[in-house]
Amino acid sequence: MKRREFGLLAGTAGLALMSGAGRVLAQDMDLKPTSGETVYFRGWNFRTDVVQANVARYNEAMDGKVDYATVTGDYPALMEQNLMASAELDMFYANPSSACRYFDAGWVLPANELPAYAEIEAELYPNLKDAWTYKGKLLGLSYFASTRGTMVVNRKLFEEYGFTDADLPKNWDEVYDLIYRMKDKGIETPFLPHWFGEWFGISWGFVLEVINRGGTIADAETHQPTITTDEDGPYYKTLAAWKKLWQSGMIAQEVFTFNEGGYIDAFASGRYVMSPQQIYDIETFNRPGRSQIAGSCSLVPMGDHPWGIIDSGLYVMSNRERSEALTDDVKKFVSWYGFKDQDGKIAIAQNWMQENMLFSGYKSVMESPETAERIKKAIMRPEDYDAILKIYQNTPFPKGIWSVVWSEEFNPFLKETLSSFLFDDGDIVETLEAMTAKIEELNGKYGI
Amino acid sequence: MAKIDLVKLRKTFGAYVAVEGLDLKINDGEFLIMLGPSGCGKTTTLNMIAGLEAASAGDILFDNVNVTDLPPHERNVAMVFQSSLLYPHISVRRNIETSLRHTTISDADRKRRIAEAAKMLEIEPFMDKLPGQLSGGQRQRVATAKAIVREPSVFLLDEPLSALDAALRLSLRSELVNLQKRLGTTTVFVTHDQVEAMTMGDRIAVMNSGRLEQIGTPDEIYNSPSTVFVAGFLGSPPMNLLEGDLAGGFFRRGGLAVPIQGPGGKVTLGVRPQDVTVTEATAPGALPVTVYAVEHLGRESVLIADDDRGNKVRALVAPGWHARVGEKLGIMPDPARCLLFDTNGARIYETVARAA
Amino acid sequence: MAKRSIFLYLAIAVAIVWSIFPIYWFCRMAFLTPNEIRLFPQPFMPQVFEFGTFYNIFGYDYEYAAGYVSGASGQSNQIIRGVLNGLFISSIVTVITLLIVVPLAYVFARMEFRHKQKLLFAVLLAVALPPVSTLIPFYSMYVQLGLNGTRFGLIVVTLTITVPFVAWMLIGYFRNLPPIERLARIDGYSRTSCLLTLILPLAKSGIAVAAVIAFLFSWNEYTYALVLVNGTSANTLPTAISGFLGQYPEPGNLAASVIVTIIPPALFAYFLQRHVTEMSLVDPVR
Amino acid sequence: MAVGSAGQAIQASTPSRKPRREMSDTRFAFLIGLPVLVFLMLVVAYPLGYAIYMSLHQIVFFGGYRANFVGLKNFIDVWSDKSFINAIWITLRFTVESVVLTMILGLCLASIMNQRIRMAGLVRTLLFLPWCVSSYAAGLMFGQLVRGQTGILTTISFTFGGTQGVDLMGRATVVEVLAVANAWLMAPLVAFFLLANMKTIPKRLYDLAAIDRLTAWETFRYVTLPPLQFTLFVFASITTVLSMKMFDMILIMTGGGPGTASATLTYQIYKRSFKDLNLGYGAAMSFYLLFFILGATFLIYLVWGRRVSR
Repeated sequence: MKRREFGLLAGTAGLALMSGAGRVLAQDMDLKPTSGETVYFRGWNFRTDVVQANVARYNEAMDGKVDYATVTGDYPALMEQNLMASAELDMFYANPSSACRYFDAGWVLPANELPAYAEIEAELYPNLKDAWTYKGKLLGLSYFASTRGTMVVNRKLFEEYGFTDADLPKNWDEVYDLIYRMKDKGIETPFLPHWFGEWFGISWGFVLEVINRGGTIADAETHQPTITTDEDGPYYKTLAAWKKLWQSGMIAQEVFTFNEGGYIDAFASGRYVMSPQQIYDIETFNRPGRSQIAGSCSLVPMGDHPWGIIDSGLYVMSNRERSEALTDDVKKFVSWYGFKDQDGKIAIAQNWMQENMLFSGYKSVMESPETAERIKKAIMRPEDYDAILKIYQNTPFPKGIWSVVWSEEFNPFLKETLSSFLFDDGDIVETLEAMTAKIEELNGKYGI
Repeated sequence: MAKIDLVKLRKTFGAYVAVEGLDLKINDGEFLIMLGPSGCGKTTTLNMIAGLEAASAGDILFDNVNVTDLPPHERNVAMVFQSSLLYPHISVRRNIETSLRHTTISDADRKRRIAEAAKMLEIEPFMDKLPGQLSGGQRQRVATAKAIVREPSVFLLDEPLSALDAALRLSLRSELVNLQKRLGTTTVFVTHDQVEAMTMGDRIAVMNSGRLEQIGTPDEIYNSPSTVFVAGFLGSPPMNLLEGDLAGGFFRRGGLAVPIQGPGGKVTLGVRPQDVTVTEATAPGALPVTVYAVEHLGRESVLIADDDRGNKVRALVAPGWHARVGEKLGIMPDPARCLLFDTNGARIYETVARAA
Repeated sequence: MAKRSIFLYLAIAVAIVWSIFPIYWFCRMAFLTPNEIRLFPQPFMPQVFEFGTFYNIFGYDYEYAAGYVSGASGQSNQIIRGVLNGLFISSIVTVITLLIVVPLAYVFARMEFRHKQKLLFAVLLAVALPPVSTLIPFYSMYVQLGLNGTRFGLIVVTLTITVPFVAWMLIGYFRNLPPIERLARIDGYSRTSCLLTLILPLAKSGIAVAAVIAFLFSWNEYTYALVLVNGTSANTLPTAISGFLGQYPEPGNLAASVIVTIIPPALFAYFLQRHVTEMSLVDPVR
Repeated sequence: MAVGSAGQAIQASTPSRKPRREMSDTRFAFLIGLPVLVFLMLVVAYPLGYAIYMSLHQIVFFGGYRANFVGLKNFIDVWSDKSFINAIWITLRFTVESVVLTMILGLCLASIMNQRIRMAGLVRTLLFLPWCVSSYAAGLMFGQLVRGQTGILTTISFTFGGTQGVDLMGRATVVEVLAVANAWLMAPLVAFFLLANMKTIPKRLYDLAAIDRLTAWETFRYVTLPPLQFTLFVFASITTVLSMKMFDMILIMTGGGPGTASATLTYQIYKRSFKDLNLGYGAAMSFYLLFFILGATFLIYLVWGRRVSR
């Protein structure tokens, strides 16, 4: 059977189950497109089979004309090109930091414009709503909200070398202590750092560690730099720890050329004991037949501080020139896809939870019994369920550098600066001062 | 059949003058050889006759009709190219057929002509082969068949034998002459090989540096060269050319004294190897030389010797003749057979040989 | 003699391993189970040879003998579209390239005319132009003309790569053909009919090689496609394939689709290898 | 028809002639070549002109599109950019290694294919196979092959009792890995042209070499190599150009990394133009790259090509 048909059937079946008796006919009419024109939906590459099935379901159920395709490569850069060129683009994936930039360029139609805005606002967790709001506008609807930098543990190797829960670190300082202890016990590669080659690799690795250690990098409101060169400060300590780790020689240089797939697969190979990963990838690591550590991947519970930062994706509406009828259709599709379908269910978000354990910004998805069941299925130990929820609910968002127009310019700078800091044995204070200078330069450029 | 007139023909490539002021009459049915070293303009002239190259100035007339501006195929010429060029990707038969593309003869005629040509040149066994599968001699025959099948008014051959080995060249030479005499087609044959020129041509046109040096029968060209270039270019072994002074009834060069009357001054004396005698080194009036080598040709032998200025001097000697390398000898030209050329290379005709 | 042939066969073996091992090591993943792909170190060989990933990339589920089902890939639409677009675009590019380049190369190789050297230099300049430099200009030009995301647009851009390169190559080839034009003129061929009825059949090896080179360039073009047609209905196979690289890696499907990209050129290569030995750039020594 | 009596003809022989009824070379050449060249010029000249325009401006997208004329500032600024200087060295290293390796490999492969062997067609097809692989796929393949996580060396090392991954994706070796991959990709094409060339070397020269008791190396050096000079020169130029232009393989395989260890000029241009959206600066860099490419080919011509081209 063709997978597309299969997905369609499964989707329809699931829909029938979920819809039950609470079917509201009026809403059904509301979400049907009227213009007859095509709505263009573009996204990065993640489980395109699921996305395709979702879109097919919309087109089938709502008689829609949604064209979906992926944009591969350097996603933010390519997207910016497309937006600049007013390419055919109605709804697309974006990280909040990119979305801010697009918003300032005038390419974004904020979610406040949606008829269901009030309802959406009420559904969102406050910390996420805050992360996704820029200049008083909600930039888009929740695709996923996750914690990047959750410290995952390969229990198989961990226990094989005689470590127990008592050894689990409570903060980043203890992480490094543990790494060297593991190395001393004979584990060749105890740790896989968040240093891979994507645009969200090493730079985000730095941001998440600094934020976890209590830093902010830039002020959340004024965006002025807050980096200190104090030796006990989060910035200095992070770079000092990195330098020591790099010079210990236990990190292979290949890590810098991994894409995210390589980064995930490297940990799934069971070679490493600990690594900061995307929270939902614990499902990937524990999936039998797809991972060498299936059934033995656990996570480090929240200790003195949360692990990681919010990594989220939004469904953003573009502001390109199009007919009013089409704009209405776009709003309907965004609403259906990013929030509730014709049956009043947040079906797509729930589907992502079932498929890949993508967390959502919506309370009713995260707190549903299906979700609890799904998460419990993907974890190794029952206590991990609480650990996951606790980490997720406490994850910070680096608003100072991500809710600002220059975010996507600062990020490549950070990536380059950090890798040359390691490779060229850079001076810690100088490196931090360069970051401060860059933020000041960018603030100057945009008059902030 | 045609007679060809070249009138003040000139060809330049940019600043380079390939052919300069060429006047030449080629008689109907004649086998004319154009002889000269490479770069002398002989192939360019042939190409102009064929129409492959446009003349920069001057005219070409076939039977008094000006064809200077006609494209090649309207001149009714046939040409055999260097290395017997054929279309490499089509069969021998089709190669020959292409010669008849622009004729209006009937199919039967066409077939007959091809069959005749094939028979005449004995190429029937490989009519359906590709040129690449043939030997050099076979290809040459095919190229010739391709040329004659058109029954052209002029036959043009551009060094067709140069890529073949010596034995094959010898037999094809006579074949070509025989064929030309049977067909009676006016033929222009370009070569740099003087033996080919001597043996094949009714007349030979010797060219040098884009100019015509001399035209005449092989006998005239050989025995009465009009320039020192022609004298030196023809003949094997080549003519001995000795520079010296003509004064007081004698040509003198070192010890050599040849009794010849003529206008005084610096001249070049030319004498063929068969017209000298070998004497003692001390013989009065002889050119003193040192033996360098003796080549035995069977019917005769050639003595090659160095004179006191380092020139090679050749003399024909009897087949049994012997000399040691390094031996000192004298060379005495036959005054009656000597030719004199002035410093410009032109022949001095007003000479009288005296008895020694 | 025996020693020499042992040495020779050893050299052949080394050369073959060198040539195909990188391909093997990657494409092997198409036959590894998802679990084996995540092994460290990687296994030398797959345990079973089943073609599940090939079903997956073209949109079909596949049940392995071991009992598990690998689902159809979500990229399948783009892969199928990529194959069709790729074949379409590459064929058109090949035909147009030949139509343009064969006469051009012929003229440059075998005729003398004024400004020839300057024009040749212009062709050389076009060869030297790095795609990465013209990417932005093309992009903005295409946006203005509405050509981005169209197959026509990609065809035009690809021609700017294939035409100069193939021309450069064919000029050298045509130079070495025997000078049959003179013969043809005696036989009364016009220049055009000489080119069409004599030179083209004579040069068929060179033209075949040129066609394959043009096809390969177009089939494998990635940089322009990434920027101009990625994510649109005109996407080609390379951009569709890079979809397997992203955040949710599918190395098995990636390897399977790389195999798909190699098949058409490999078939060409097989038919081509006998022609390519005639592609000498220098005159044969007689 | 230009027919007349001899007398008339002689009068007519003036330098200015009637046009010949056959088309001249020049006219035929222009008839065929001109439309093509016009197309090429348009499609190449527009982007080139646009790139020149960009390189002289600072282009801003935010707050509406603006292009501020800055003269040669971009061209001057790149020289104080460390990443540009670094990229020049990396490009040079990558190009020289690629070209030398490609030539050596091409000669080796061609020499092997030139032997009388069984199943020659199959062998040739197999040896030709790398050329069918696109540069992005080659990037994928070599990335997979040399990375410690997935590579063959790790597998071999573990087979012989090793416990550590063998990773060549490090800063010390990454350029060499890229050059090897590039040479792997280009060598078959070079090999086939060399093979075509070798087939034209008369066999009697090898007989002569055998009579003179030359060693295999001497035979190669004095009999095989000299006639290949021209082909080698042409392909040294072509591979130089292709190597300096190489982009997608590097993007896919290393993304310029680790750090900036494999950030060639093409990669820097892509990064400047596409990631930093500094279009003017990127355009200025790309002109330097174009000059380097032309300069390198001209240099090869000067030191080598002049001697061997006819």
